[in-house]
Amino acid sequence: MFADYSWGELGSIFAMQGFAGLILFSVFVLMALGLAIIFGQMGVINMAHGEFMILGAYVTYLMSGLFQTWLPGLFGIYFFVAMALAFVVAGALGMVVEWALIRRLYHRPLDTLLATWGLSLILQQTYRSVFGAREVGVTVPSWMMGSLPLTNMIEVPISGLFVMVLTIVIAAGVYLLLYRSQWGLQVRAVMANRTMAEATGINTGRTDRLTFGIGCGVAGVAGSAFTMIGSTGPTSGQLYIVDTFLVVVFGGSASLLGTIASAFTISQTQSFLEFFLSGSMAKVLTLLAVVGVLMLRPQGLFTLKLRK
Amino acid sequence: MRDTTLAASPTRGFLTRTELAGAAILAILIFLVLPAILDPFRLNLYGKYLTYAFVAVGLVLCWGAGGILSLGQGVFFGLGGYCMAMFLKLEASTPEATAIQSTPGIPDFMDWNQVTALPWWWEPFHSLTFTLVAVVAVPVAFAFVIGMAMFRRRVGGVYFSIITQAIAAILTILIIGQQGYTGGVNGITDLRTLKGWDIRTDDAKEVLYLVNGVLLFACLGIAQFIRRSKAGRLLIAMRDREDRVRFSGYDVAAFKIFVFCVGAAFAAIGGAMFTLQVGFMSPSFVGIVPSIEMVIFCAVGGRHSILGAVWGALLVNLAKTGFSESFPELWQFGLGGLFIAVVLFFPEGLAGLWNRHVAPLPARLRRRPVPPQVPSPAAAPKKPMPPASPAGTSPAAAPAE
Amino acid sequence: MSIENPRLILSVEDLTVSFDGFKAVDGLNLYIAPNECRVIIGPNGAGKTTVLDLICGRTRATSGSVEFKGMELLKMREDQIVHAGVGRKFQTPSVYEDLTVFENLEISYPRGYSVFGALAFRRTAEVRERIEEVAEVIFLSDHLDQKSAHLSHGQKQWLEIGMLLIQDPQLLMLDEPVAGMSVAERVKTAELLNRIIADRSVIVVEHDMKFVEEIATRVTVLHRGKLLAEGSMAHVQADPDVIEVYLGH
Amino acid sequence: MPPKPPSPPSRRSFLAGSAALTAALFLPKHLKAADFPTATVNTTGLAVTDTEVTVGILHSVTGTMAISETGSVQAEKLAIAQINAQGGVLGRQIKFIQEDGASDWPTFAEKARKLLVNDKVASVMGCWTSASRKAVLPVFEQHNGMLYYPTFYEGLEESPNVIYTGQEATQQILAGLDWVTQTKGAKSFYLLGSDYIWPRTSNKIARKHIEKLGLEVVGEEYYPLGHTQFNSVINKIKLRKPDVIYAIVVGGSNVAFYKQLQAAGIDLTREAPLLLTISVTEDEILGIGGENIAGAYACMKYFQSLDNANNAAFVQAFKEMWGQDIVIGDVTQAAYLGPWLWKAAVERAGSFDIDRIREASPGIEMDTAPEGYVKVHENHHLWSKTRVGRAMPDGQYEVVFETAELVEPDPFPEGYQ
Repeated sequence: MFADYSWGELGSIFAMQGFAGLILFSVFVLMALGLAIIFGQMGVINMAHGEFMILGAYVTYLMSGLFQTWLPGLFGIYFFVAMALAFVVAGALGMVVEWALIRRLYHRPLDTLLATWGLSLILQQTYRSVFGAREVGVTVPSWMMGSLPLTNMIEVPISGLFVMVLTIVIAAGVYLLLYRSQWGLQVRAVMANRTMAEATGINTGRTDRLTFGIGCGVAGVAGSAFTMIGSTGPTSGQLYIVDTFLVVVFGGSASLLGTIASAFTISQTQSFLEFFLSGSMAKVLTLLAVVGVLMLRPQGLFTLKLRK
Repeated sequence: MRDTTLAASPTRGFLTRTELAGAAILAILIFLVLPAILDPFRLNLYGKYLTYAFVAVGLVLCWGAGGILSLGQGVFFGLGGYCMAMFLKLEASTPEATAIQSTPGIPDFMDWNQVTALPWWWEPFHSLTFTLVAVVAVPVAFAFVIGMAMFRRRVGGVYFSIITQAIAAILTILIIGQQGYTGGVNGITDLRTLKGWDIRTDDAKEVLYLVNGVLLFACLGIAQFIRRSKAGRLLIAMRDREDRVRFSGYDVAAFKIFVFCVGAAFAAIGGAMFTLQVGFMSPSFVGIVPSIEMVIFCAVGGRHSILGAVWGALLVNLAKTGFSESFPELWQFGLGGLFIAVVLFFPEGLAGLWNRHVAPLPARLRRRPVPPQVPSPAAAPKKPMPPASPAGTSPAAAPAE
Repeated sequence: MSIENPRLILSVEDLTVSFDGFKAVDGLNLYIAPNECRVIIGPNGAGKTTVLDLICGRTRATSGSVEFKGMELLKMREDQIVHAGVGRKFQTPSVYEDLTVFENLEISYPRGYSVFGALAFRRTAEVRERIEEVAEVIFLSDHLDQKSAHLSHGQKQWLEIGMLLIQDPQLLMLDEPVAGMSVAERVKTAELLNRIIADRSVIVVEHDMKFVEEIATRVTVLHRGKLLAEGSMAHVQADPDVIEVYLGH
Repeated sequence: MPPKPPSPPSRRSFLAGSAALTAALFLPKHLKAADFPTATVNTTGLAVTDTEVTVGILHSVTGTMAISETGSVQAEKLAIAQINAQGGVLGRQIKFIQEDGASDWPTFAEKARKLLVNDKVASVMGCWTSASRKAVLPVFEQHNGMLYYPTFYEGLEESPNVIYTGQEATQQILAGLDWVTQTKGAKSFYLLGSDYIWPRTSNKIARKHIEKLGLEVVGEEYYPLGHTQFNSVINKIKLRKPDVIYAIVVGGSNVAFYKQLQAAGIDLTREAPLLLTISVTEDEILGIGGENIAGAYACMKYFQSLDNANNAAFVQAFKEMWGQDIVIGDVTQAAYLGPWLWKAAVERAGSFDIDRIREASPGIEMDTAPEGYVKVHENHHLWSKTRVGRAMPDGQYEVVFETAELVEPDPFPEGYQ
């Protein structure tokens, strides 16, 4: 299939395809980070993860309208305000949900899965009632649209770059929070031994709530960022579920690094296959490969071998 | 609560008195009351609901008893339904009926997709015998492969759930993508006759409804037999203390594979009956959403009660139809709320309520001695829930402490 | 020494397991004779429980060999190891709380191990007799129809021992059988153990030195996954290394 | 209160047999129910009384398809309200029973059965996806109902129990391809679609036509419904350098596709490559954002911006009923035609009986349609004009081309299968 192209063209294509893979990688990481925090640190499967993302997207939608009407001069930077607000709103909702729902179910992981699925249905209908069944169009500041032409073949999408940078920032932030902050220490302590953590005076309830809130907040930021590349509608969140879960599970639950590595593996596989196969078959093969590997290595890619 | 819902005391017969009463009530309802009071349209609707009950009963075995929560039961429901649909479609695609096609004698959707000859794997579905075997055998074989791969490697808990969910997603994409062979997103539609017998008439629907009921009771019988057997007790034992079962000399994986296959077989029978009663099969029953809805039927009925599962399937669907006829927008709230309420407040579902409030009280009081004081906290350290137990070997649905 | 030696029922040789570089058990050799009651002691984290886990297949060894009656256990699945004649009791009482005492014992009855065997399993008079017999031994005759969740801690421990007993293993491994028991329960447990170890080999992990003295034929002391000392109780107690390890803590 | 409706359709055909009422040519028609005794206009036990007739509306109000089907429901309700304001059908007010298909095909079948068997509705306006139509089709054929189906679709169907008010694939595709080759000089095409029957069938027809024209298809590709990452295919498009991207992406994928296309530096307004779609109506642009798709061409039969008196009245009435911000797409307009075409058929037949309506339907003309003059073909599809619109940043299309004549519907096109 390459016979028709010059070496220069091929080089450009591979560069662009590599970049497409990197964008997909960033998208996966951004999707999965929030879930990885919640699943990895708390063992909770949050089926409403996609809906928290969409909450962030709707916040962004509202902000874009607000800025257009009241602060058109600042429209260029509204996106940052929207992302911060998305974090706060999704995080706050997450903490409410943790308080009302999740904390009663820590010893029943499969039940949290069902309860959060119920939550996702309720959230979807809420979005539908509030914002209507149709997708809403989020206006993105013009500087974030378009692309940077590197050569006459290679063009780098600015939204893609933005997502990549954001991914790095958020991943670094989460890393610092988890491994360098007091909160992170508490989270890890609670995860390692709840009773001991309680005994040493850690308020495990508060830690859980904060963890869940931060996970949901990160989901909100991801949703906010995805308004640049995807749709915002009541059921858009569902588009992300399977991919997100697979990334987290494939990475091995307890490790942030694992999530990132797994997002990288899956995104590159998919991106590579997409280039040679039809999109549908690429998707099927990627998912099959992931499921296959998980069957061979159920603990995921990166997990410490622990004494049981 | 669970004292009352789990096998009351196996030293008694095949059914306890309560279970017998429950089964009798259900049988009267399904075989006498409903056919008597409902018009053919409503009866057909109940027949459709009851096909989901097959899945729910299978889930009681897998999830309630075995602690294996499959979020991919739609896969087996769909495979069973597709096998049936393939047979019916071939019968409906006689060369005479399809004379306007460029290739008469093959299903219409193949013709639209430039498939010019029947694919080899469709050929055997000309035979009803083969089809009936395949309805059960194909899904069971698939479940066996999945089970072998996962339970042998001790994948359990949420990992298993997520992987089954992914499998459901994969199969949906595959069926939709291969539309020349599967009918794509539209599914296999316009099914007419079974060996010349028109399945669309009111009479046929009534007969199919009754056949469905009989099969359902057969599955209930099998499920009860399994639960009553040592294998059933082993499943409960496994859910709570998998390691202990292993060190009592049992091959835990084999039992899990077995019960997963049984669940798949039930779901497949339900799927085949669905195809017969509804008249088509499409990928929208294979995917994530229907699969998880099937779990809620089981949860609402009571995850430990096979009769409860039937009630759950019936009532949730009834509510769905009723709700969506009167307040379509509220239905999603209702369904979502139901998920949460069942999990938070009625983990034993309808069966739990029945057992607590309806089942004879004195019998319960007799069987509830005061638990002696547990002396040492040190010997039973309250372990933090190992969320990420690497291979997910922790008892999956460890019930409330 | 090796499997040919008929006087050994279990030979553990050069057994090592490492968790991400940390060697929980390191080059351990252990030989058990028929009808011997071996007690493994050692400070916390010495690898005592891990040794039991390795023998019964719960944890996969990194290297070494475990031979039981001429069979290499490291290559076998847990249930196969049980069928070979190795029984294991866990540290925390591990019984099926949702089932009655009778059912708990019945599940351990050594028949109907396969899926279809279990489906076809019938509660014959023979089974019933055997269960009642064992229940007698473990002081639970009056509790047969009771859910095991309602037993006391000590009773659960006995029930678990009973579940092993009904399997009739040739090698019985007990992990802290008297931990968390009241004084009265402990006396009864010691009596029970003394009765059941008579005609089989036993490996016991225990902290309670008084109890160890009562039952041990030989004592093995582990420290940081390695063998520190081995011999009679008196011999071990006099060993300077052992004193160092215990007092050093 | 709905505004003054457009004058009723198919006047001529009806009045041909009703000499008494020449004055009605100039007034909204007020047929008296008394002139049409229920016993004679309803011989099959439909839900028709002396004052009322009941029809069904069957669309998804919940689930993923609710996004698309809302507009159709609104249009159908508007048409019914207008017809009622004019005096109804044969002097009877139209009552409707709305059922939710919930984006679930068996639910559609179940609800269709309920409407036909329990409610005995005189006709059903409904369905959107092909899958839902395929699911209800046997029900309509078995119980002899009449479905007015609004969506442009893949064709390959011609049921006596369905009137297809949207375009079938050849109507929508061929004219657009001819236009793009003739006026834009396109030589090579990249076909892209969501992975299901409509895009695949449509692309198949497009490919045959392109090849007949002696031009080249340089790629054809399908992505699963709901797919959100299109960077790889965009790279392939850049590599193959087609003149035209022929896109039939639907739903949430649409939004992702156009946003990413633009982000990858493909400015559609430069028309290199040019993008031609048959799946993006004004409704979809709401979600995509006008600025993301500006410059793309869409080929269908109706655009909200269509400049004629019928359409102006329709758009105004629609906005008064459903809000000023609302947009109207091709399918919405086609859904609006359903109740009117049914009314015309009933009045032409002088009966609500399905068999009579079926006989009366072919040949019905409607010159009050917002899209302009349409006519029902023998094959139950509509003769209609095909138009090409250019997407503007404000989310509307500017009509740049319109076929001179009505295009004949051809659901089983020879040579394209």
